Amino acid sequence: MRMPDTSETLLQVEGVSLAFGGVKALRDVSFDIRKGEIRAIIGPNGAGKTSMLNVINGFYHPNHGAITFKGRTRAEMQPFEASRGGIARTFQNVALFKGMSALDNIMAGRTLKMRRGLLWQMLRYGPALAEEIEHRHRVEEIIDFLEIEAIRKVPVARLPYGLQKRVELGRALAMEPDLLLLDEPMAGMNLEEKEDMSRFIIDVNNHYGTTIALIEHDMAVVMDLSHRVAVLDHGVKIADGTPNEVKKNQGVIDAYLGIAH
Amino acid sequence: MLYREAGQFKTTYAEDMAIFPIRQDRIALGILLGIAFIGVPLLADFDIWPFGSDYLLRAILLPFLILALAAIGVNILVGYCGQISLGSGAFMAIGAYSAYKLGTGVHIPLTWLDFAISIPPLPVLLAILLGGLTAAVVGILFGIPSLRIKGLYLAVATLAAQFFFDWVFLRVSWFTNYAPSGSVNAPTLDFFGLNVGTPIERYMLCLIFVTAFAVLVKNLVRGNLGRQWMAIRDMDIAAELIGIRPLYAKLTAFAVSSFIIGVAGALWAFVYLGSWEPLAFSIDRSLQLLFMVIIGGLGSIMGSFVGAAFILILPILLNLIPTQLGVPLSTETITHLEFIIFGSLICFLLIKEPHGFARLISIGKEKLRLWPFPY
Amino acid sequence: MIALGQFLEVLIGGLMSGVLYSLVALGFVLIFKASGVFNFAQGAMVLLAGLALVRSLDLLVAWGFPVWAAIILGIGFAAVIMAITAWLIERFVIGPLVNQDALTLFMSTIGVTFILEGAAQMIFGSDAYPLRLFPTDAWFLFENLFPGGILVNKLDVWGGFIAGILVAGLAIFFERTKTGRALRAVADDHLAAQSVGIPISWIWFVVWLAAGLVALVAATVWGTKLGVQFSITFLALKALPVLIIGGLTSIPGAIVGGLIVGAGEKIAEVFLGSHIGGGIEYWFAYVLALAVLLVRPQGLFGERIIERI
Amino acid sequence: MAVGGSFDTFPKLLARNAAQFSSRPAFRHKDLGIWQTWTWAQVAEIVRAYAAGLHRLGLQPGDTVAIVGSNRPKLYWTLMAAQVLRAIPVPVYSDAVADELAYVLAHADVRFVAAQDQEQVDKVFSVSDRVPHLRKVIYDEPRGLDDYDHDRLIAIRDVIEDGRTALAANAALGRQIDEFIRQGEGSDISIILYTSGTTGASKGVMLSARGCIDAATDTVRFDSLTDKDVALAYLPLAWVGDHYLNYAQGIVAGFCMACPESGETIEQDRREIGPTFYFAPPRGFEAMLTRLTIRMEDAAAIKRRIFNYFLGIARRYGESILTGKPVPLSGRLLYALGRLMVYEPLKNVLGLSRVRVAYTAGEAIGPDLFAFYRSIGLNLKQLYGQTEAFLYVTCQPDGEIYSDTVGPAAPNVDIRIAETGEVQFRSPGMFVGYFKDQAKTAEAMTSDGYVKTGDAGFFDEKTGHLKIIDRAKDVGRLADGTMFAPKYLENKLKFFPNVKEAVVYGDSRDFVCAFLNIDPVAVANWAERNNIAYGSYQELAGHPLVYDMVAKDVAEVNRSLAEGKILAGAQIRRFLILHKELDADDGELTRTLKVRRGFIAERYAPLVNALYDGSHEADISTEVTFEDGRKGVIAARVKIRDLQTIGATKPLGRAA
Repeated sequence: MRMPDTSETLLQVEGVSLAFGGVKALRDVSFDIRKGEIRAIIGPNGAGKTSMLNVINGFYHPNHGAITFKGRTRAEMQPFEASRGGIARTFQNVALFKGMSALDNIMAGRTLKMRRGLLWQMLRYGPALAEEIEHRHRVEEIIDFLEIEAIRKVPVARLPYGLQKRVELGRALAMEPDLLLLDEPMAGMNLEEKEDMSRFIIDVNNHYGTTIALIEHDMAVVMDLSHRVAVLDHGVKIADGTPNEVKKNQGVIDAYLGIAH
Repeated sequence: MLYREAGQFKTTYAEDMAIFPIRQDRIALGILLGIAFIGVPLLADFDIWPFGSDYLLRAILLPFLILALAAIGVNILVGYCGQISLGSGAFMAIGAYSAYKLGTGVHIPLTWLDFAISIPPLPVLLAILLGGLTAAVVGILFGIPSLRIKGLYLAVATLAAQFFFDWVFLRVSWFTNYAPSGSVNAPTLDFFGLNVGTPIERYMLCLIFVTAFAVLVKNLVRGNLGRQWMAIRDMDIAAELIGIRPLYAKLTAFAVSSFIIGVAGALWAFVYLGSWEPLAFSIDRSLQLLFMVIIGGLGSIMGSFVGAAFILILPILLNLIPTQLGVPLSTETITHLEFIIFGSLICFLLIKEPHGFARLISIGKEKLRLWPFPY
Repeated sequence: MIALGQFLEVLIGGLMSGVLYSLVALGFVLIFKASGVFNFAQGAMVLLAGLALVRSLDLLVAWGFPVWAAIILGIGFAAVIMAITAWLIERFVIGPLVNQDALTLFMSTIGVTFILEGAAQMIFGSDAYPLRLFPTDAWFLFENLFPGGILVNKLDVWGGFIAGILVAGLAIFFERTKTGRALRAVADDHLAAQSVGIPISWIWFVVWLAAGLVALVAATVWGTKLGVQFSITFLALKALPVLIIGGLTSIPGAIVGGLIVGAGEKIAEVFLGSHIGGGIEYWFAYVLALAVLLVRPQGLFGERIIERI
Repeated sequence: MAVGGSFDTFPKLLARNAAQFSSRPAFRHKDLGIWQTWTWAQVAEIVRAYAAGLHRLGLQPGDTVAIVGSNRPKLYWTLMAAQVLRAIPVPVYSDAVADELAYVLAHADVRFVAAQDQEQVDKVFSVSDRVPHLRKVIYDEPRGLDDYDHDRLIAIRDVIEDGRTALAANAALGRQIDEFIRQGEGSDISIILYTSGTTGASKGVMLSARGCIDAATDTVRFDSLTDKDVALAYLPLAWVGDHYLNYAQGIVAGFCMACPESGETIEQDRREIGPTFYFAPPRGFEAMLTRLTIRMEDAAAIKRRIFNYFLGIARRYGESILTGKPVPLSGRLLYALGRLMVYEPLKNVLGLSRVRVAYTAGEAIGPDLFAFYRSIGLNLKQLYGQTEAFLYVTCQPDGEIYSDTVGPAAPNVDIRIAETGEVQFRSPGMFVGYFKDQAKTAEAMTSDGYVKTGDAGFFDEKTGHLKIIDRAKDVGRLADGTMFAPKYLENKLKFFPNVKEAVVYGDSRDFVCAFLNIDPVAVANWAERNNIAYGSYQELAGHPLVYDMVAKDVAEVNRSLAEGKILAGAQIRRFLILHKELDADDGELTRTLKVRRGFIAERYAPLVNALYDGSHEADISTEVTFEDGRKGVIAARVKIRDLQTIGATKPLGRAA
């Protein structure tokens, strides 16, 4: 698979700590995500991976540390500015809009791109209709890309888990993000679904050049997917580097075998 | 069974995104509108039963149309945006009274400046729409809490609106132009010179309002804003993370919803009641509207109509049927029966079919489309 | 001095009637704590209990039972009615809706409200029925301090007294008894509760029963005060703001909230009403609640809500 | 429609359509959620640009262009563009494995390959070392191909764009393209279709432009197809069926070819587009029927009752009404009601409501299956043909439909039956020869220029229609020389629901005998209904009542044989029901579930002997492989049943 074309840093996390009451979810974690790469954050369950994502897109606000995104440093992200700034994400346990069709779910991802105001939408005429159609077209491209034509108009609640994950990915892609956060994209999938998903992730990275940061606890999947891997364990970063480096790292091995604890 | 969809294919997104993509549906709708706009007036004109007597028009169709409109408003807030509201009645009242004030001329004396703000009586149509606008503004104000508080808490916030405005219109006699009885009369309904007086004229007026708003709202809910509302309803966190601003989504929902409810309120007062007092918009009205939406179908425009129809017709049936059977019920018993039936129906639907009659209808339609197959 | 005396009188009166709100609010809290259900029907339950009691009393007395016996039997009868109601609600409404979102549950209780109101009036009649369980005359205190003294309704004192007992009882119930502790478990997480081996349906039945009995108590006091009639449900509705102010999950909250609302609206009525037209108590509680919501959504005694994904 | 002469090539016809049907739809493709549509005028423009682009890439007249992929407008346009340049398109089955692909590409020495998507491109590159002349691979769908090296790879879109700009830039190129079209002759090889090689390596069937067009013209007139018609283009590009029914007829008649969105949406797409001309192989129709029966099983009881009742009505009157035979008024009324209640909705859901003409071919179709579709008012007809004939040899005209014939000779086709019983024909569409294979071409033709079909058949006296009975080489003769067609008999037997498999013997014997397998499901149901107790399949198979029932079926077959005199002599005199099901695991069936007559004869030799030595039962023990792979031996005593043959001349065998 091709390597990222630049070594320019897209997002930098420095010394981030996060605690809920007494529980320390993250302790002084630092790492960076480079433009155009597929970056994996792995670790055993409860290592603080999801918390990390939540910090990055501003759902949690860290107690210490700084986040630099596209050259702007801040103590904490706000969900809205994150999405505005081009950070999209999927969720560990799918967070789709249950009452809506796959198509509408993905269309919803276009919200930020749609300009027409309330009155135009009411009339749904001229510019408003044109805009709706334009975005429908973009969304259809994504549907085609993810090969979910057959379920386009099915309410997502009725879809099997694997497809729901795909729709969710589609919704994230619809935002045309610069940084795509995937929270355990392959959790609970069978082998075939996993292979499909990996293919999509790589294609997204190639085709749209999207920078991807993904979380997995299953190491095998990640290793042949990502350019660089950071390993968290109990809220602490214990390793960071290319898949091969990480594989060899003793700390990682222990963490996964659970010797260290 | 009646559907013949083979060969109905879409070559443009516009066609594909039409409200009624299936030809047979369009035909059915056409017929319905034909009856509503042409059939009914003709029948009424030639005094043909059941339209000969005004009863059907005045006592059933008129309230049906207006309450359906109000229900659409409520549905936007509750059904599409998932924000519970027990204050709809208050917003109908706001619409009604501000339309009344604007229709009869506003006079605010600022004695200490020995100066007074005066607005001459506005044309009825304008008054009604501005009445809706006022309701929208108030709606936004009472929507603001919804940004910090969710679900149940909001219910109380809206209750606050309900009781506060009940009181305002009861006690602040400025709104009633100091009418001693507290009850007020609508200005003459004169639209661009033609006076709307007879039941059939009133019916047509409301029909036009309802149709227009139904279309506009339908456009809204299947557009970007509608998707934002539903996104907030289904999973507000995810919605926020894909760039939907809860502030904007919720407040627009409150505004649009209140506007429509306000207009409905104005129509209710001007066109249906003619003269009214605050009681007309009590919490009972709010609950009634909520029921229409739940029974008819949360998140469905058609549902709003179905719900309104059901809630209006049930009592009539409760009155009619036993009488026909020779065991007439006392009005009291009927009211209580109504209560019980509505209540049970609400519970039943919430358990079995949270999307109300509208869903049942669309399921039936699906069955027809797939006939003779079950799926 | 007169002003102060008047103020004290109003304040005490307010606090006392606040206690009545608290009584209803307690019912809400019970159910909300245990099942996360925001029970709109509490008011209707008060009406039902009240009607059941007053009507059976009348009947029994008419049959020539001695009053004390009639009262005991009547209360027993009303209690049974409430038990049946609780069972029906659990069995046919709340049970099937387990694990539904709060909004659905709430709306279902609105449904229940209508059923109860309809049924109650159909069965027991829909007039206003006077109830005489407690003395309704008043004491005049501190006549030496204030001319005319301060008027205190004995009924209000009774109310306060009963509320006190109830709260104590509930506190013991929640802390000491197995079921009580179970209830708290259920409130925290249904699955956990089931895994502990407590049948959730039983728990909920108990909760609704408890709420029903609280409603009955409330009914005795209110009925005595205003007569048992439909409008009770609206007064009961005031328990909602009371809760918001006190915090949905807190029993003391319910009490304090009630007192604040009671005193607040009386004082507002007396001291503001004169300026902006009477009937402030009609909305005061709600607007106050709205204000509280904006400042402190979880209420005075409620726990903070943390969201997760 | 006056074709031929001036319109003797597809490019010329395309030009004609652009003028004649300019704004009528030529192609539709469900893509990005809607039916993208191209009119004939647009297509002509695109193809012209495409041709220009290919020309600039160095595609020469006579070059071959392979086309690998499923039905996509761009791939059809590749056919057209190649033909414009007088190059020869060579469609290849998209599911061909690398080796098959390699063979065709190499044998056709293709210089260009048009591939649908990444998958096909990968396949082509994987074998490119075996394809010396390969210059460029052009592709339709870009996804996944971004970081391939693009010096041998180019997107069709880009080729067309390039051509378009070039055309705009210099008029000379335009004239050159037009010149190509003008020079095109009817004798040009218009396409090479590789027959999927059942026997040996596949052969490239060369078809001439005029041949294709004349044949298509005839059948277009035969079924009166017009530019108002729509066909769902879902058959494999490389199969003669698609090239004839959709491509050739489409261009000749100017009707619209609609390409489905993807494999799994065909059902949906068929329903949306509602084709008016439809083809599916018998197993296609069978699958459809099975699916709808299964779906109906989940329907509410009342619905099922209505459904079955009206299907009954349809069985009774449907065909007669369709073929215009007299039907009692009551029947007509009930049928009309049935149309409203069941048939029309049914066809609507299946997307067949608008079908005017439907064909099936390729293998024999079960009479019940055939009757079902006709009875619900689908004008389903059979045709017989093969790639060498450019599909049509015979086809059934409206109103003369029989499930067991393939119809009279198609227009301008003459057919003769060789004394060997082989069907031979001459037709307008008949092939020019096998590409680079004179020898095989010679084999396939008779000295007087007829094509040997390799099928044995005869003309049915009653109808004058051709009946195909078997592959010629399988047709045998009884000792007395009467013709005997095992497969024909077996098929006839298998069409009975109770019979699962049948194996018949008789070649160079005195009379015909049959091994039968009962259908466990069907017969078990029957047994249940008639409460017949049985312990095992073996017991059921041996049950006298089962024998009686099956005997009726066999007698039925004999009766039908007796009607035609050619096979009247080959009636079944004796049969037995095997004690076990024939099974591929035991080598009794091929993996494609065809019976292996010879092997079975050896394996069950004692039974065969018993059949012919007149004994009425025989013992057999055979080794079998169980589900779990264990081997075991089952022994049985199998009964043999004699049958009275109709109009039988000779006495029964040498019965002891």
